[in-house]
Amino acid sequence: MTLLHVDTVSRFFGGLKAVDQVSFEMESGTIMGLLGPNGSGKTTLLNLISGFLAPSSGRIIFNGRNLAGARVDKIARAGIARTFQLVRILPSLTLLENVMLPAVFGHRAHWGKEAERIAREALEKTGLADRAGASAGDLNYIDQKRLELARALAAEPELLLLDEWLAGLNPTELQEGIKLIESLSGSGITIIMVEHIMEAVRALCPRCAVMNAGRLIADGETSAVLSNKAVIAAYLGDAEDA
Amino acid sequence: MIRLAIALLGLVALAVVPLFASEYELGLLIGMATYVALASAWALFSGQTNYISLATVAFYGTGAYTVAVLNESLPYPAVLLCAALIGAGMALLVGLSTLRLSGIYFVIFTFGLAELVRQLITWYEVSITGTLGRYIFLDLTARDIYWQMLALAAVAIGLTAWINRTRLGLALRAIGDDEVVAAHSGIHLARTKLIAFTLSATLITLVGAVASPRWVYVEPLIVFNPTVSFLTVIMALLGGANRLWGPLVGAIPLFLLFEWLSVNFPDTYPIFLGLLFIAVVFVLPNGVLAGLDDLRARFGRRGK
Amino acid sequence: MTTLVLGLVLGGTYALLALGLTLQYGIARIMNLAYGEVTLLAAFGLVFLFQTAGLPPLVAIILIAPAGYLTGWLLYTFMMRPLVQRATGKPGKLEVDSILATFGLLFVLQGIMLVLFGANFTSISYLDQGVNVLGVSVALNRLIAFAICLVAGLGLIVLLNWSRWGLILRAVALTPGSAPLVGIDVNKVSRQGFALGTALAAVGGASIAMYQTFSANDGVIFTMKALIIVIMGGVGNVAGALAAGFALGLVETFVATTFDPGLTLAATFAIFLAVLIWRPQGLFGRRS
Amino acid sequence: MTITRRTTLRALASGVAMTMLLGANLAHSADETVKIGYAVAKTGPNATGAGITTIPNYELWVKDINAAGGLTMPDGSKRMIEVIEYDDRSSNEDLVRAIERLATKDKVDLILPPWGTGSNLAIAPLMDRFGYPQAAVTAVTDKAPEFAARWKRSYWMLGGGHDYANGLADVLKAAVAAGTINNKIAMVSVADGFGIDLVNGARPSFKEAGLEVVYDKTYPLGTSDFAALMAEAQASGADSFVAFSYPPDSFGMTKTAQSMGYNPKVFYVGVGGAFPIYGQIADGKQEGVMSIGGVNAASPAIKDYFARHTDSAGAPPDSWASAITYASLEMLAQAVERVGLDHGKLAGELSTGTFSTIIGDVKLEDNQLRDLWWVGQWQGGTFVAVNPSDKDGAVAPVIPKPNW
Repeated sequence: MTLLHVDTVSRFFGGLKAVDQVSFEMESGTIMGLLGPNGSGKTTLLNLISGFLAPSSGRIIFNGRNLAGARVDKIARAGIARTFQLVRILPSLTLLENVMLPAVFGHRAHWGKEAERIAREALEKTGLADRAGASAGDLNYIDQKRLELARALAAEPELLLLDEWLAGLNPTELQEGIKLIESLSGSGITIIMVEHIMEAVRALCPRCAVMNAGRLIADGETSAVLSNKAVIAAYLGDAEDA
Repeated sequence: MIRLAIALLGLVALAVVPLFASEYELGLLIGMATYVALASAWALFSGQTNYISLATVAFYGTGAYTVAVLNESLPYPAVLLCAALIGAGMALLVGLSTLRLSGIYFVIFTFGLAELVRQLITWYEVSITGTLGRYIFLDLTARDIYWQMLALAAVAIGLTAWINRTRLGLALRAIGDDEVVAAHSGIHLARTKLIAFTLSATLITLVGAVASPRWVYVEPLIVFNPTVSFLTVIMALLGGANRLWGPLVGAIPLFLLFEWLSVNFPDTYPIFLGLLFIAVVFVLPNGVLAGLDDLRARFGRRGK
Repeated sequence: MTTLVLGLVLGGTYALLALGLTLQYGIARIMNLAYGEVTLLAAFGLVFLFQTAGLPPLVAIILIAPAGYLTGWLLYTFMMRPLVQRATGKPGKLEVDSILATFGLLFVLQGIMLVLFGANFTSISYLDQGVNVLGVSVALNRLIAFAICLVAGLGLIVLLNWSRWGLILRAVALTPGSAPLVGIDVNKVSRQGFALGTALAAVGGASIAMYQTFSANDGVIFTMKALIIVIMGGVGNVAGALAAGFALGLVETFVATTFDPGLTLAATFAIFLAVLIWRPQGLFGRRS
Repeated sequence: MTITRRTTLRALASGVAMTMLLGANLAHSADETVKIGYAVAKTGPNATGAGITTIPNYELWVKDINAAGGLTMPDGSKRMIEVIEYDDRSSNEDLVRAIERLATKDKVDLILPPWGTGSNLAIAPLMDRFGYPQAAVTAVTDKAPEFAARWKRSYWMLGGGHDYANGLADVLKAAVAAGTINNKIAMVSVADGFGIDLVNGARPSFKEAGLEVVYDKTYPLGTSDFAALMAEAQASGADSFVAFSYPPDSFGMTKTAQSMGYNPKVFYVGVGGAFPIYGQIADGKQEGVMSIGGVNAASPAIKDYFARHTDSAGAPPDSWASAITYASLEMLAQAVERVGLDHGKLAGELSTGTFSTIIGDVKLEDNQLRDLWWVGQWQGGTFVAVNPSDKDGAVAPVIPKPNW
């Protein structure tokens, strides 16, 4: 079943085409890596899907509904959750409250014990359960990243958008992170992950899409895509990021 | 539950006090209740969301003016109801048009709003009705006003406590921290802010309405005095605007201090007041309650 | 024609008043509620120098400007700097803290002025004769204030846009966070910006003292007007402040002559609020 | 001093009663003071008015009384005045509380009124409840008769808007009849209590006097630039310019008129026109400017008062409400001397007694002072009274006003 259909979506900033006529589809329960050099439009594409930005043209059909240009909270309630490239947590709230937010206001909108149960479960999955009552502002960087993922999970999303969530982790943490995403994918959540760490992409994503200068230049089976000439050319142009 | 009982007991005690108080002490009580109500109502929206509103006096003055206009044509409870409705209507209108402003722009807008309302009322009264001052001759004793004000203060604090336990409270706190995250969590930003802003503004309008019979004579310059907006903000922030009892903790000592200074240093009190203010900002940056918490934490640590 | 000339002259006063505030907030990020009090202090200073030392106001202004700079420098170093340091990494914190601290400062300065000068109206008569400008009679002292405004404003624009120091100021104004990366001492620049803003406030106050009656309680009015213009012009935007000042002067004069003088202030605020809603970054501000 | 037989008798009778009471008191404390309290604006928008008209007169009076050994009691003994003063911060809420404090905590013997119409109205119900007499001096209101009836111990001593407007209409009508000016008037007013009261009085009374208002605009409180307004007034073809304005506006208009060379034959400004500082504002060219109020400049009592005020406050008083403020205090002192400090008796005496003051003999009519100057004019460096023209001490107006 097609969960997400991005249909010739574009976004311009003045004269700059940040996302240019991008189209792809995703089946429910699949996981896709979104690659490309810096400034190629990956984060902008995620912002369009999550509603943070409105597309200049095109349709984003999710579960049969066109969500292009809808308000962020409406899209969130439709079942799309995300993490941010630069971590965003709510520092004055506790961990539990941070995570309860999407459980309460998100896709399934629980309240009371049920919301708390879901939030605790999400904290459990990300290894933060023992600090549920602590203030989020006191967390270190890695734990903030975990908290962000926990928050995305507590939304019980159908589609999860991860924006370089694995960046900045040390090798042990990276392995844990990969396992975590693997288990999520196994539980039926559809995932798009923007990622620079090829090891993770190879391990997690059977399918890959590559963007360059706003356009989708490749989309298909990961190993095939990564050996695609256009993709290699795109990366060589910006080698230090690869 | 015990806390609730203590709070209720305190409320009853406060309600009985005027039976023993002198006129002047009653005046002080009214003043304190007024500012506790204002600061708590203000914090209901601004304390949680960090949107610093200087529109307090726009609503406060509107409440007073409503009483001044209607006090001879309607029974008192109906006048209060009208004031509440007008305040709510105005808040909705303002909220719908402004809540996408943030930070300093919101502060300035709300300040300008108070001035605009004052100018428009002045112009209307001068050009259309041909008068400016209005009289409020209501048969209310200082005690009546105190009880009403106490009730409003209790409602403001009670409502805040209740909201803090609801989804609305959680949403407001999330908005105060990061609106982007709040929206991505599924919170309808505009609606959430609008509800809280309207509740807060309605309460503030009522405070103005209840306070006005004490002035007898009302004109825009008197009721739209921007100092009220500033004092409200300062009191709430002093105590800790994002805490339930913060506004109360800030309002009472500050109010008494104002009174004490103006009684004992009528000529130089602004200087003392200003210096004290600056001192508070430097010593208690997050409000008195947070300062107490810090102190407790420090002693606790030492104890261990 | 009358409307145009009178409006521009009035606008000049407004713009001059706003220049300092836009620098203070734009560069040092200090929302200075005591701005009007500083302006008044300079106005009283001018009257004092004129009446007791017999100094002509135009000479007095030359003395008052550096005194303003020094005052600003001291204020920033001892009062604002600790707040700025405390607020690093906490968005919005400095705004709240500076509003609170300068609110306190407002009371202190007002109290000092009340003790020193009393609550009476103060006014001097200086160059009060009319001058014919394009067929409209304008007071010479207002024209001088207008000229001071133009000189100060254009000077600032030139300084900010074509000097190295101006480039640094603008860098700090735009991205205080990344300015240190290119070796800029943000603290120093902020202090300079704040001090320069204070100096401008002083010059504005001194010019106003030449033609307007004022009393120790008028500070808030000055702050309000300046604030409106700063926001309309785009925070930290000197050219914007000039343009917004003139625009406001024209609008007030226009409303007064064609509609109803009773609506001038209401019109000011209405336009101001409309600008805020329509373009929160100001008429001439950049979209962030 | 003219004392009717009735008041003499009453004074005697109450004097006896008071002597007995005081006798008891004196035994208790020989040098007891009279506590007098007031709350006025020392900060905020009202501070300027209070600082010019109210506070210096209170201070002068207390100084004068205490220098003479204190307030004279009916038994001839003297008690020094002890002052308790508060700042109402120009806020009625604070003012009301200060009055409550004075009455119930400080338990002062007398309360002097605050500055301003709104302030006096705000405390009137309280003063009435506590029983203090309230001589509201700096309150201009057409509703004075109504208020005097509502609060029996309140006294309204500065007339109403209609009075001043009628007075001005009289002056202008006479000048039109004499052919010195045309009947056209350019009128501006401040959109605030005082300006509105006056302009509402002026419109009908000008019409009745056959004067035509060709320019009639209000401007908001806080306006600082009058160039546009004055330019239009100048273009209106009226010989008379009338402004019902507040001090900063009166000053601003004067300066604007001077700089633009606007020389109407009658130049009338509102509050502030009779302030001593006005001459300085007008750069010494105030000759012929009309304003509200006035004093009988030839009277020795007024001359003496001006000298003492200048001595005490460092500046001469304004020529409108200052002298009346001082006179109201003299009335109070004389009433105390006749009947003592009992509020009821004091109130009765103020209502019915005749008092000798710096503005002449004063007797209130229905608790209002009606024998007032409505229009004054700067002549030869003094602000003299020109209307009512039949009142003792009135001077003929100079019309047209000499050019700036």
